[in-house]
Amino acid sequence: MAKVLMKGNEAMALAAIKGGCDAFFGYPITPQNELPEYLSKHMKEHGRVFVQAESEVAAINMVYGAGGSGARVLTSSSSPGIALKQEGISYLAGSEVPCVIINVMRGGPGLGGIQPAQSDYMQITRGGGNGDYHTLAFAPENLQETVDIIKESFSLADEYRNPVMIAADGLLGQMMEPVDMERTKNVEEAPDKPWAATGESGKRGYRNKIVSLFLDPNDLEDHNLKLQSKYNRMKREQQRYELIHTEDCEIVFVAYGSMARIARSAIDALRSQGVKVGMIRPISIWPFPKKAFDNLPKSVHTLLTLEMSLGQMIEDVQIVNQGRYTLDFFGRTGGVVPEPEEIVEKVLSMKEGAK
Amino acid sequence: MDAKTVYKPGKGLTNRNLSYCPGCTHGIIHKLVGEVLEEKNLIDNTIGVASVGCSVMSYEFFNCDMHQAAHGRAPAVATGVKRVKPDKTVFTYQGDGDLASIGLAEIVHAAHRGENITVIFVNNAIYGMTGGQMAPTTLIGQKTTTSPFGREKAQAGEPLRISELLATVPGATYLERVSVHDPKHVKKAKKAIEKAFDVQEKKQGFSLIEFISTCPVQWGIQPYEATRWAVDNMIPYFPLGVFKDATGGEKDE
Amino acid sequence: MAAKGRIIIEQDKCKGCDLCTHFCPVNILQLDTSTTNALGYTPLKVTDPDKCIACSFCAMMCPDGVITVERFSK
Amino acid sequence: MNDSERLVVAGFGGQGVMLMGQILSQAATDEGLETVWIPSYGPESRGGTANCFVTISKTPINAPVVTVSDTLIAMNQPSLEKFEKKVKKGGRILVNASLIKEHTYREDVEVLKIPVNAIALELGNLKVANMIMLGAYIGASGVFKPEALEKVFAQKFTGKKAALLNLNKKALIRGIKEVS
Repeated sequence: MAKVLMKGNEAMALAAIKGGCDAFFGYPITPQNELPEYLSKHMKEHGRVFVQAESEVAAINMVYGAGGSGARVLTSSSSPGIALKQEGISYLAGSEVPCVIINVMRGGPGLGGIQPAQSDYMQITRGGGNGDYHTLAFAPENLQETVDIIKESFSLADEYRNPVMIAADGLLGQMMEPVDMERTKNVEEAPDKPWAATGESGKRGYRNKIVSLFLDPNDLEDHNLKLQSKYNRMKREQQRYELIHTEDCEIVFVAYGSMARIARSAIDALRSQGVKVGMIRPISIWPFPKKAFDNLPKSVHTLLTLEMSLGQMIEDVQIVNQGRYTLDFFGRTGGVVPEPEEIVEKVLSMKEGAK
Repeated sequence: MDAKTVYKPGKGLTNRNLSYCPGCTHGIIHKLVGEVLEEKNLIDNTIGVASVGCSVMSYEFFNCDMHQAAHGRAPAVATGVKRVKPDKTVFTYQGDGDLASIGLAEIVHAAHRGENITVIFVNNAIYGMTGGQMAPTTLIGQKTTTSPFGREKAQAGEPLRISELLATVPGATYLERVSVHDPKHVKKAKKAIEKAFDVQEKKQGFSLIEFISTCPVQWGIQPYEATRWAVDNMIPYFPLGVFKDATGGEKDE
Repeated sequence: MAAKGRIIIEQDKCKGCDLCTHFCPVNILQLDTSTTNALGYTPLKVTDPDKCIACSFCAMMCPDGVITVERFSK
Repeated sequence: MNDSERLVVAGFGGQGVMLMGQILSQAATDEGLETVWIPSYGPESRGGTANCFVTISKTPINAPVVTVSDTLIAMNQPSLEKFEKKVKKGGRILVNASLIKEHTYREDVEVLKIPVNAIALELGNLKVANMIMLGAYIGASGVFKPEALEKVFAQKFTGKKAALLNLNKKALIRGIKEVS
């Protein structure tokens, strides 16, 4: 199918429509504004729901309502807005309501800035809400991958009855890049949802309740254990990553999203100078792709984690490393987008130091 | 023949260039607030709270100590400030997305408690900073980037009249809606600001002045024509005037 | 007819928004399209200073506080 | 064009700098090339500095933001000063000579000075200054033939803007002539 030049935020919105999204609830925040703007125009054409809520807190609770009543729902925001949604996300996970949340990350903390960043990794992968819960979280590095993952995310949310977060950033949201909107198949029918509060208790013969309250601690523990088994299933089934030039390298980058894309230029530059570097690129950041670290070649001695933050994913790298390799880090934060040349310099200084 | 200065930028504002688009009446409102604070010589003992929107940068423009609050939370921040600094002058400066949308609970409860603060509420019927989205005060039929076919009552309800709404809240002491679309109305608007800061000075409770304001760039209308658009379209729906004046008796502590 | 006063324009703070020119009762304000100022805008200029009545309308309507008004005393 | 072209297009808000980049990326897309267009998105809507990065490549594009550029198009003085140092040796700088008067340029880059504002006024509409510069760029770089851009114009200048189509085509051709 021919590629179309689209703005990231608009491509994400169209991908959601093609992924079967029935309803969108959002609120303005830079740098994701074009996403709700696109949907305010095009959801109507498909006879679907668009609401600009009064706030991000209201929007995530509208998602909770619509999702709990069986619709495939989407909300999008950026870092401070996603922070406001954390209670709602905990409710969605706790009552197993499927939904998709697109986070176009920007510099923090607080109001922070509007340029791209990855400093919400902990909030995304550890969860900013209360309780033992997880959301699936994917971090695409270019627009095509973003579109394909968003289309798939509605089915994944339904399959696991769980929120799915797409960790994008301002670069992905604001850039334009040709994308093939039909590379993966569109989602037509939603699976039936016998659990949903659809208002048919009479016909159905039993009542459905979307609830996260369990006053008896033993019931709440049982519920948590049931959720835990689902999360373990996610860990088994949804570890996604890409290995780049890891077959013969000494230093392996670990980077995701836009930082991984920038690091590719550094890999080319270093390899042209005979410096053997490769990269593990997590595509799922929850579950963290442990498998990617298992059979690296003997030549590897160092894992260099690269982030657009001051080091958050590096803690997951430390966990899976179990002392096997030396660890090092390079990061820029606050919305500063690093240049490939900075990564090259870091690697060369590491090799210098090693001598 | 010597010359006497009759009008010049005062000490109420810093000398930073305003970050607003050409012809945006945020600038006029900033000047009026600065002039009143200077003339009532409150400026050096004032704590202002900037909100999130085009006027987020106002913490660089008002020539006094400032807070920069999260989106919609300025009235809560101002409550915290005023409760621990009761003898300081405390004001918030908020747009319609900040106050009437995400911050509606905060403004209603600040009024409800009768907080002794002054709120400068700028209503330009659109989200400016984020690129022209529909706001709670966007008019029926008004096209924005999230109401591309024009605001429809069935989809998004009718615009919210904040001054009238807060007038039903017992704790609100002084509420007036003004405009700055010509010199006559600018003078009236300045008087309204003076009255609001009087109410605060006399500890008579919560005061809010709502300003009909323009947004040339996101409305897509030249600055002067934008003032006319505001007069012809906004003021009929958001009538000017005093909506609450409970300054009769002294407010008991 | 001698001017009652004059205005001083901070050329490089003007954003060429053209608001003031619509409120000058004696119509002596115009944007100077022959030049652009440091900000890249076409700044304000007074076309006929002698007619100025120092009413301050222009200064009141200026969103960027670019205009200072002086009144001559006899 | 060698296998990739990295471009910085810079000026101030309102000069149509972003549109110039988008038109180039659209032309690249139409020819099945890889391309990325990245805006510098700042809070000022009008008057602030505006620039975009455009990469056009036969092979997949890695780092999307242009750090070292093959070409810089500077529509005003501040953008020339901001991005001049990042042009590669042997690169190319096109400047809007109407707004950029005296400047000491680097020795190791090709500099093309085109008074696009003046020419645009000659053609009757200052707004097409950017299209004249676009013409100069494709004339100097050979990245696209005029027809490729005219095809994009036809998609972009429709409805209310349809009247501008011919004027923009004229501006494009005039830009090419300025450098040939």
